[in-house]
Amino acid sequence: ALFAFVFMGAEKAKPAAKPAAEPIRAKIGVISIITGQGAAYGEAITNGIKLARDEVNAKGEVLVDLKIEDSSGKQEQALAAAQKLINSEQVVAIIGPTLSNEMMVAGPEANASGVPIMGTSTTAKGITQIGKYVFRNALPESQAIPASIGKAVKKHNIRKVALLYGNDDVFTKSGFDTMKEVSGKLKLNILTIETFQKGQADYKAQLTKIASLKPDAVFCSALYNEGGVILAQARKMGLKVPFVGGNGFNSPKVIEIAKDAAEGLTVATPWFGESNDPKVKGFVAKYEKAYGKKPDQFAAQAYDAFHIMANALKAAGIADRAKLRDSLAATKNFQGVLGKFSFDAERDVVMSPIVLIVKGGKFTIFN
Amino acid sequence: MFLEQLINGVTLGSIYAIVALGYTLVFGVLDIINMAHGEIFMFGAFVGMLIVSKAGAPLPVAFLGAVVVTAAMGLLLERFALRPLRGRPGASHLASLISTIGVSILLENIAHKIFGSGNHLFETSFAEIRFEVGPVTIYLVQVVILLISLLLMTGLALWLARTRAGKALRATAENLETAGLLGVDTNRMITATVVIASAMGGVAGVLVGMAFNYINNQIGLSMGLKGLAIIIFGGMGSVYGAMAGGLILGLSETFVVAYGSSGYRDAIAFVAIIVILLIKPQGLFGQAHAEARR
Amino acid sequence: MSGLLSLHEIGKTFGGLSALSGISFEVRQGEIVGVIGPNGAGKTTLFNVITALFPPTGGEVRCDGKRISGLPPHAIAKRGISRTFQNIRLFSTMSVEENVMVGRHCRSGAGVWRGVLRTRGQRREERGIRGKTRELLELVGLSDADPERTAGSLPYGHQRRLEIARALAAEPRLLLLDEPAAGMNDAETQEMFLLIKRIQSLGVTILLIEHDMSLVMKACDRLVVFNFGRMIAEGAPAAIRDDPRVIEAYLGAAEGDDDA
Amino acid sequence: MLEVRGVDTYYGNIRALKEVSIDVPGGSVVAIIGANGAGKSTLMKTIAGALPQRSGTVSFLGEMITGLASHEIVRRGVALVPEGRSILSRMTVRENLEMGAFTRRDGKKTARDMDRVMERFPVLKQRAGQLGGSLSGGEQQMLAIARALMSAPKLLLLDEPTLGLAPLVVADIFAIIREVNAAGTTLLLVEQNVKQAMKVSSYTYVMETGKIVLSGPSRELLQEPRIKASYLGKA
Amino acid sequence: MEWLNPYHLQVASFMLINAILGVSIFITLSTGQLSLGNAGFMSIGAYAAALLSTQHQVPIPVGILAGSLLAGAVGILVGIPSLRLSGVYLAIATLGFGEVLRAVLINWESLTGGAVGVAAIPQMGRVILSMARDGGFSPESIGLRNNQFISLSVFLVLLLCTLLSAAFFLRLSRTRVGRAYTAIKLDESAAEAAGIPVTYYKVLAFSQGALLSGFAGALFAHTTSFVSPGDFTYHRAVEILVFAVFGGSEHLLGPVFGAAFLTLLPEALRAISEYRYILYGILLVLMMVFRPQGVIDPALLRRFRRSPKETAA
Ligand SMILES: Nc1ncnc2c1ncn2[C@@H]1O[C@H](COP(=O)(O)OP(=O)(O)OP(=O)(O)O)[C@@H](O)[C@H]1O
Ligand SMILES: Nc1ncnc2c1ncn2[C@@H]1O[C@H](COP(=O)(O)OP(=O)(O)OP(=O)(O)O)[C@@H](O)[C@H]1O
Ligand SMILES: [Mg+2]
Ligand SMILES: [Mg+2]
Repeated sequence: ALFAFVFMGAEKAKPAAKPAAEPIRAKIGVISIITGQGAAYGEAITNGIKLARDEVNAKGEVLVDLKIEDSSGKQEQALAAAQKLINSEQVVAIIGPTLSNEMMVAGPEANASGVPIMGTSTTAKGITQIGKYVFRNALPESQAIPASIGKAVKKHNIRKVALLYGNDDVFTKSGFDTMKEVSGKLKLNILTIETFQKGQADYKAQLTKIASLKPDAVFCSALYNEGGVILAQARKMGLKVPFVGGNGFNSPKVIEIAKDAAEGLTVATPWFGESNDPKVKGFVAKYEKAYGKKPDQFAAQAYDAFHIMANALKAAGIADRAKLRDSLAATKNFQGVLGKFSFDAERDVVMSPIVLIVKGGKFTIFN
Repeated sequence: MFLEQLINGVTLGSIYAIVALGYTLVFGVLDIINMAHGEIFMFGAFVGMLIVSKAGAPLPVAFLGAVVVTAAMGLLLERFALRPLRGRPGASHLASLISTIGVSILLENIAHKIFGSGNHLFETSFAEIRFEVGPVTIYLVQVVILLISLLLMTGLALWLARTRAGKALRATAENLETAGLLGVDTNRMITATVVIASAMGGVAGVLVGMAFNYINNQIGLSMGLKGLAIIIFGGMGSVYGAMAGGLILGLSETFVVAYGSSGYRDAIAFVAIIVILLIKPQGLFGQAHAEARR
Repeated sequence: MSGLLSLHEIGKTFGGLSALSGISFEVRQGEIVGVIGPNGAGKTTLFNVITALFPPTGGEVRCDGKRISGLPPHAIAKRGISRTFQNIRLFSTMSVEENVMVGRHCRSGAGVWRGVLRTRGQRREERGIRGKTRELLELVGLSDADPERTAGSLPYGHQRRLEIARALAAEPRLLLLDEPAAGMNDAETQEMFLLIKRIQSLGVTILLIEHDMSLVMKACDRLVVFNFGRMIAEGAPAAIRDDPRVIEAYLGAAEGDDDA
Repeated sequence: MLEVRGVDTYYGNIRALKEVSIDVPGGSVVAIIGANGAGKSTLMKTIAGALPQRSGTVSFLGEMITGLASHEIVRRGVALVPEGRSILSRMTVRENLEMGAFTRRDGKKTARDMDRVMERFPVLKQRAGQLGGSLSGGEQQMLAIARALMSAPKLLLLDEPTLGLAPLVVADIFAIIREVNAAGTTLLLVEQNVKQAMKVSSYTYVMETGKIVLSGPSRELLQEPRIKASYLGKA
Repeated sequence: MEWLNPYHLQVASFMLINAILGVSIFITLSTGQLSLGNAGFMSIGAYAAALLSTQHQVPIPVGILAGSLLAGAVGILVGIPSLRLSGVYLAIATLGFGEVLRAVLINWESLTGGAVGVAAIPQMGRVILSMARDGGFSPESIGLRNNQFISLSVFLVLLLCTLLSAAFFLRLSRTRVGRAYTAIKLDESAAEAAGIPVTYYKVLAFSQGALLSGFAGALFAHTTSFVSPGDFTYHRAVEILVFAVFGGSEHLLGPVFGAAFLTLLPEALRAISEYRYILYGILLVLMMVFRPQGVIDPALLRRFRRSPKETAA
């Protein structure tokens, strides 16, 4: 069986050059979490990408064939998926994978093979440093969190804080690192640092401890799934102080999960779903129509990522990996649902986050 | 804070205990660790959630619904994943372990298909009833959970030790062929056990929903792992062991967070079992089998 | 000169139950000593104590005058004491041949590396083990049995013989046999008797637990009788047969109508 | 009472019973003898429903019990004392005996039987609270027989009941067999203690390699030279 | 050489690493000890190799060796107290050991980087490529693209490692030591009475299993070039056991086959990715129902190996 498998012929690479008038045909790979833990995020991401794909293909200048592969949130699977996309599917570029961990494994492979790869949710440190073919359009926590903490501290006159984060996840861990750093810079008194683990159901022990220390605010680095529950349990047990969250907290799901308890949650993010920007409104409406729920930041980032990719393809004029990389790297002032977007010299995000606060069951601009 | 943490710990521990009881029962009779128990428990929680939050029906209906569904799942599990292996030549006890692992993977992914992977709100007005005792707030739910777990434990312990069926169950547990030759319908006994254990999982699922207000398709795994640790800690097949182990674990997890480092919260269960096993290899309440070496 | 095996005030209790107390006797080189007594008298327990499967609660066991109680079971096997079990304990899914080869463990020495590298010495040793195995299978009368057959699928009587072959593979000076003729009819018992005698003729000393009196009386040079964990008599078979204490506790009058 | 007709039983591909037919008339003691590995235990287990047969029929009291599960057969009044005792080692001696009476619903009579059994086997009385697994080999054998008696069977199948028992007890067991039979229980007995077995039984079957090779009234067979040669050790 | 697809080689590489893990659990199982600590030992090997090569610039083979030996040494430390345990007690306790170890990896940030893991571990294939280039060899000369060459060299290295480990333990199983293992598995006190130092062999097998897990872990680190605590969870431990039981735990080739097959399966089912784990679950149940002894068992092998060559040796 092994032999047959290895010797199965790979598809021939697509002929590269095309006459200018014809649409550019490209195969783009997506690595996302479809099964297993974390599939909630993967689902939003694939939804966002598919929506953007339909828009782009409808326009007809660029015709994209999506190849979506599941990673189950596992590094080996992400790597295998990347190899499959790069070598069997011969894609011109990859969007994904979902987790920073997975990118740490898939990124180097894509980079070595000269395939542009763009993370839409990989916010950990060191992602784009993997190599010059690695991009991301996810605003790293190191940019988002200082903004939200800064505003919250000023407004609520915060002096003493408690930190709470998921310590077994790269995303929440790097968010926490930033929170700690910013707290230090702002000379805040850190009363305690508490952690939780993925999939935990009960946060009462940590919250009781935090409550007993009477902080002015809780800085919480969590993804919305855990975050929403934490908020709800905190409020229920009478911990009423403001919560400042990371990027991952920014999802309508938080409000859905925590209901009233979400009031006062402050997050910084490029994604503001309640914005009056027609682009955003249009996206939200389409997304809701297609999938029956509101898009969150993961969906929005993936949606923008696809459009950035398509634009770069158009600019490159040809579905060629190296050319696409160069035109991607040159992306400046792209106007997406996340606002104005550019890559910096390190292929990392240049974007200014907005600070949001939950009020009346909605995210609103913090002021 | 101490009192509040104590209450947190006891609540968590009671739930652990009920989950562990389900494992213990099946292990005691079949010598099998039912790896699908956590997932059955998770389905119980979801059924309860659908009934309470989505259909708005009262809690007792949720318990009933969860018990019915999980019991049915237990029945199917026994019928299709355990019975065909029983007494098969060459079937090691590992085979049934793997078969239940297969079921657990199946159930987890089915749950994912049906319910998605996010958190679901488990909303009951009952869960809001609380009273203040001095400086501490106690939720009625917390008291109820403790009571239910104590009730299930004593009921089960008495049933096993005193009743005819209980004895038949223990005979079945020890030797299928012999029990059969003594007139015990072993298949029925085993089915009953798996069904009862699963139904208890259903009860535990609803309790988790009530206690923490949220459920997702991963709780089966995290609670299941704890349940496993507890039965080892308390001694396989021991009902009291499951109860004591659950409470000890719930309390130690809570107090590790309260007075130590929350980073080791999940590890504490396993540190505890490693320590206890080194002192008493059969677990806290486990009995060494009289192995006559002849 | 002290005997091959000597027991001094051996005691063993299980919880409150005293299974053995104050057991002292000697087994001399070359004899066959029978251990008899009612069910639950402590005979098997004595074997377990000698082979260190149970630590004694009192007293000591000596082999060649050197204390062996306290040594682990495998060390005792190495000193030359092997046994069979009352409930046959073969490695049931291993082949007939392998069972005997396992018994040879303490008389061979190739470890992991020599085994994997198949050094010359290791290969010679393996050949030796196989040769000895064939020899023993022949001795116990299993040379016709398919050596590839799993031990568990053998008929009961053959399993008994195989277990003896396994014990002999360790080249014991003292062989402990726990009811080797149990479940055998008179004809089969007779064959077992011949086997025991053959083993004795090879210079192996034997301690024999058996309830089949005809075998015991024929085979043994000397008997010790246990009751309730104590030794109640010791002596030549003929004397024991007429000892009223033994008749009362163990033999009963049933033997009277022998050879009807 | 019991009729076995043309029964074949297999272990995997090994045919352990080859068209075995026997009859056990009500109220009698029937013995089965044969060398090790002849298939005696296999036959007993097949009758008791612990092994599935491939072909042939078993009927008990005129009713077909072929293919019934063992607990069904027990309920009809057949009890097996299996070879190797198989007592429940994690249950106490008393619980073992109680399990013997599992199919019975007559509480009072059961209690009386319990006392009787305990008297019959004083060792068991002494060790009533001890775990079955810690008994000596012979004690376990007594427990297994006692347990079977607790079910007040109509037909008692005994597979080598004297295996490993002290001579005194062996005599006892045969006394019990006579007694139980006198009290109305039919017995099918597998024994290596050929002489004794044939003495208590009225009819004897001889098995060899899965087949019944010889049968007849026990008294007659005792004189048969073939029997003398191969089972009584008088070559 | 277009047919040489790095994707297929990648999957094959993971099959090989998992095969080594399958062998590792088989060894402990072959003495009747059910250890679920192999994911933990794997993490020791992986982290040791990763940290040695990233922070101390230790050459890859040395790092792999050191990682394996460290795992083996820890195996001895864990194996000795584990002697008191058996069956599921041992399984859960060793599973616990793995979970505790993972908590340590997460919390001991100064050494392990916590949840973020260790990145930029030199990847075997790329190192081999650069060494080849330094030596004046270019993959193009044999008609290979760079990434083909990288994947191929990883695959070949792993193939060699797998063959060596499998051959080692296959040979071992046919020696005096192997027989002792089996005897212990079948009946411990009978083995003891037959003169086998049970304690010694149980610890030996346990640490051999640990060592081999560590070896697989170290290879894993240099294959994926990244390790994090998330790689060594409960799931991994159970997966390794599934390899062994699915493939057959009575013969060394069973776990090897199980690992290869079950690694390949989800890949082959990519087309129906949403349902693949549902199918995987169903397959496990069906397999156990219809072939509880696993795919490969000694009876099957005997049928294949009719020639008496092996037995006469
Ligand atoms: N592991 C144990 N735990 C408790 N009691 C035990 C244990 N092993 C043996 N005994 C008790 O010790 C006594 C002696 O048992 P032993 O097996 O030595 O008897 P025996 O003389 O071999 O009898 P038999 O002839 O029936 O085999 C018995 O009463 C038995 O119940
Ligand atoms: N579980 C089994 N698997 C395979 N073969 C078996 C099994 N049990 C018994 N056999 C074989 O079936 C045949 C009949 O065995 P059985 O136990 O019925 O004999 P028996 O007459 O009771 O002998 P004994 O006097 O030794 O008890 C024997 O050849 C034996 O090897
Ligand atoms: Mg004995
Ligand atoms: Mg028999």
